[in-house]
Amino acid sequence: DAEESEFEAIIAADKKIEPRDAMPEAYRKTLIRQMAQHAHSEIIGMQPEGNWISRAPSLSRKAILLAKVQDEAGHGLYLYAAAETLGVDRDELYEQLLNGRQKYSSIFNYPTLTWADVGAIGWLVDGAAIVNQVPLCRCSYGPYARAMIRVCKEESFHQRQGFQSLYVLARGTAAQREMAQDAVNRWWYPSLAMFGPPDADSTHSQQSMEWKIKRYSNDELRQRFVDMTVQQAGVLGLELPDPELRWNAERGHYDYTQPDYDELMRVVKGDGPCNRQRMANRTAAVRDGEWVRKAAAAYARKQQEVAA
Amino acid sequence: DAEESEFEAIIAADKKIEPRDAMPEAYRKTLIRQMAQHAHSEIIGMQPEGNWISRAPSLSRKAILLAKVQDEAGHGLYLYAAAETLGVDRDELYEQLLNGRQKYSSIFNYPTLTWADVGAIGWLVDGAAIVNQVPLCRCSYGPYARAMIRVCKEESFHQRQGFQSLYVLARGTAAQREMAQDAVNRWWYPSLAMFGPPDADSTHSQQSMEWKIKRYSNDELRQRFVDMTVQQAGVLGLELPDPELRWNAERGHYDYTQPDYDELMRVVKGDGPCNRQRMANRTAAVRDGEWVRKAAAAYARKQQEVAA
Amino acid sequence: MSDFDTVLGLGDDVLIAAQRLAEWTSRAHDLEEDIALSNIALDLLGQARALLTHAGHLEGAGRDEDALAFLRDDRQFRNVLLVELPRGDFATTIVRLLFLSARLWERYTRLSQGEDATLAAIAAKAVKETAYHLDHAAQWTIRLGDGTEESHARAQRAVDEQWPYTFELTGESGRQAWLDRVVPVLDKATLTRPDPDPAFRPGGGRDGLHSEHLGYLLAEMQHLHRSHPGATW
Amino acid sequence: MSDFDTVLGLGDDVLIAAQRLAEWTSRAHDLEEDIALSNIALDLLGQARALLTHAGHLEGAGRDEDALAFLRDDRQFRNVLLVELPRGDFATTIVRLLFLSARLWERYTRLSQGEDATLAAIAAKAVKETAYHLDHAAQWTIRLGDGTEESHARAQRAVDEQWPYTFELTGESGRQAWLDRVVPVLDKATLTRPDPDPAFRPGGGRDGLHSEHLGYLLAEMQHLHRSHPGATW
Repeated sequence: DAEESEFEAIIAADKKIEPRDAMPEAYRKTLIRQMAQHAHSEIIGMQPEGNWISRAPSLSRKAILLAKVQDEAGHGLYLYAAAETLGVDRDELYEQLLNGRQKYSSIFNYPTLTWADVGAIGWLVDGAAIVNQVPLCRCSYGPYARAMIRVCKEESFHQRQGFQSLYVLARGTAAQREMAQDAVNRWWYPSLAMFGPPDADSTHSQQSMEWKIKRYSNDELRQRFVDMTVQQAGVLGLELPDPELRWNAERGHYDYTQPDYDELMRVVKGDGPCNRQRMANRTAAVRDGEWVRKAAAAYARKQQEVAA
Repeated sequence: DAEESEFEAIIAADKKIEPRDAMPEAYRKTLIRQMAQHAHSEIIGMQPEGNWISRAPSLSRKAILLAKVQDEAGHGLYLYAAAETLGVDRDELYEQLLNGRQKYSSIFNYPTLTWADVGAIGWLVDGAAIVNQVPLCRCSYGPYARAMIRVCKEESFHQRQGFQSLYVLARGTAAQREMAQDAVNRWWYPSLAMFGPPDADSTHSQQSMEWKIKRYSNDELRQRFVDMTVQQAGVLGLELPDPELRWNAERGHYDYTQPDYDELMRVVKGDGPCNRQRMANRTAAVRDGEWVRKAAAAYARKQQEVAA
Repeated sequence: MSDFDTVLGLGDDVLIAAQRLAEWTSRAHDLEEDIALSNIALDLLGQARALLTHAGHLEGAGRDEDALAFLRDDRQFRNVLLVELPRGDFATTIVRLLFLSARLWERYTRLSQGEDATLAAIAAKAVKETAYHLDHAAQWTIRLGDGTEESHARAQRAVDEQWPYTFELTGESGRQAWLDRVVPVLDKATLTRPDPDPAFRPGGGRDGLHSEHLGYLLAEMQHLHRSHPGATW
Repeated sequence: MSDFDTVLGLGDDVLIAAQRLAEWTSRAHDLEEDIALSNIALDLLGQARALLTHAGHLEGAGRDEDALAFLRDDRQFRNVLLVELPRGDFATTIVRLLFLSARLWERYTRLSQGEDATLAAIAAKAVKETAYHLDHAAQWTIRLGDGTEESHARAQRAVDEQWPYTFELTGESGRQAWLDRVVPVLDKATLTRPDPDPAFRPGGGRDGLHSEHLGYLLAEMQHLHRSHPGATW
């Protein structure tokens, strides 16, 4: 029909779909799912790094970390707002996070065991997120693309901060260097797994590519991340924990060992080290805040009554 | 009447009143009040020292402290049991503690700010307690006297441990020595105040002396404590924070500055630094344990029904 | 009190307040408030860093902000007790922020006009931040006090429990100005102002005599720093 | 695993368990139980001291019990995750003690017959203590499970939440003996035994891969010791 062809014309012309435009229900649903998952990841992602705010080893690092975690809340806000342009509301999305029907990035189900993990998350996890997200700045859905532009700008700031923090550790005392290397050892494969299953096993991907929500396949993005990160590891003077990692001149890329996708599936299904803890904390925050939300609503009602 | 003269005969003969013996209601009430206060003091007294169990600086000190706090719970048990021989029950006494009608020793309303406070409490507070309590081992009420014999034995063990802990600090690093001196500075006057108001202002005392519950006046006991402690401070190599402290050859005692009895009265009335905190903690323990007590009672009932 | 003591005490007030406030991160009742509380914590932390750095200069013994924050024992901290009390619920946090910001606003305003140019510059920046914190706390105090029955009860308890600590916070001389700022908010929030002259007035923080809560806060805050003596981060 | 690793892991298990259990001091539901829990904590702490001292000898690097307890980072601790989880309510504590003691009883019994005479002596003493702990935990598990509706629900939740952690505790080879000891208690307590083969089996403690909880426990435990490097206490 006319609506459908108009939608397809916009996509074909690499223009943006806006909230007022007609769009296929499947497109809308795919976007809601993806944006919600992305927003939830920002919110849950506050926990592993938030774990070190009270214990940061210097006041300047404490300030940087606190600001970063605050930015993640801000990203969550942009993304929920972008999702809301598709006619869902934030409370509905929260509800789906809490009842487990919507997911968040599995990476946040690993614990932050030492201070160096904060640096490793900034460098590797934010690094992987950027590789994933930069193409989303050209996503066909306008509000999502615009939200991603803001998010990516801040993420790359965070990634540099993470890198810089590890850089200092790698040049610090023996214990600091060991801490940095250990963190990289633990976060490397989970970061590779952030790009999702290998293309051969990836559901959703093909349709998302056609809709120009997704621009590159999981494996292409993973390769891009590996190539970029190997260089940076050299600058840091830290090893990536993969003995198979080497330059393949023929491919023009680094060869590398795939992450353990069975582990990824276990974590996605809820059985990672921290899934239960992350959800319990989120649920507690929602529950403990209920009286405040009620109070704010009651006060607003009273004010309206006075005004009326 | 006959009962009264028998009671007075036992007292006069320096024998023990036992639970089955007749006794004046006022004697019974005085004893309940005193034993309850003493028992409550043991229970509340677990808090200031318990504050350092998780942070004790060596495992041996942690074990000593944990055992000591456990002993305090044990003393509480003996003393509640002794009070129960007078026909009150423990729950009633708890109730009176929680509603503020019965008191506990004001000394436990001061905070333990550093590790050295644990040593200072052992040395000074337990030291003062012993001076107070040793005469109670000859108290006219048998169950109380016998409980005090056990309590005093353990208290003097604690006092030596406290002394020994301070001794190590006083011979340790500059920071440790400073910590020890600071703790003694803060605990000295509150320890002096443990003996109660000066004799001139002391209520209850005269009657208690006649009944041989009390054997010495507040001021006599305070002087005994000062004389004993000055010697020990010398061994420790720590100063007692009283510039007026000096040997009076004429009196055969040390002269000393009286504690601030106005402060004592404020703390007794509930306005010391930690009164609210101590009571809030105790109330929370009772409240949080209610479901456990109910479960134990329900299970016991079921077992009886099965047995019947 | 020396200038060093004054600046150190103020720096410790905002450092400990920031540490407590940051405990809310990822725990607030909604995202907007999570961001607002982190933001206020960041402002306070920024003030703390500037003040402690300046205190270190005044002292002239070579201590920087981290030496002062991470290498003092709790007997050497000079903050008022109010800021070290456990975080409590949201009402406790908001009422504490109201009490603290009302006092900080006065102090920063005065210091911004003082002779110490560095301190005046720190204070001039801080006074603007504090005006926002004070407004945020006041708005929430009113919302909670005049919200539901439960929120009113929680807000009243938060006021009652923390009121005694405000005597140390304001001192005698700062009391009236502080009351002029706080009491109208409590009135608007339909909250009862507690006994103006209570017997219980805990204090001692400026002399390093704290509550038992500070030691735990410092253990958590300082442990990593102290575990790596001399390291750079 | 070397003997050092084995003894260190066991020592860390009981040290961290003791630290958690001691949090109950002055907080139990009655005096008798306060004393019982302190007593068990003391036994575990005594075992920890003996085991860590012995581990230090086996290592031969001059580390004593305090060096091992206070000067390792959490990546160097070797305890199973179960013992580091937050204390929780009384049901959580009791069920954890049941699970732990059932395993310790097996291990100490075996070690008491081993070739390392020092370790055998430590274990022989510990096995008697553990028998009492196991009995205490079993009696309370039954009381709570078969007590009121609320206590049953709390006990069941305590079992369900901690069950996944018992796979690391027992290992494959110790599983059956442990089940034989624990399951009859759960049955008698009218508690449902959880999925015998769950997907969620957290572990890693023996390799120093802990939960996020351990770091906070260590910060509190070690802060004072680390604040005075080289001091004697």
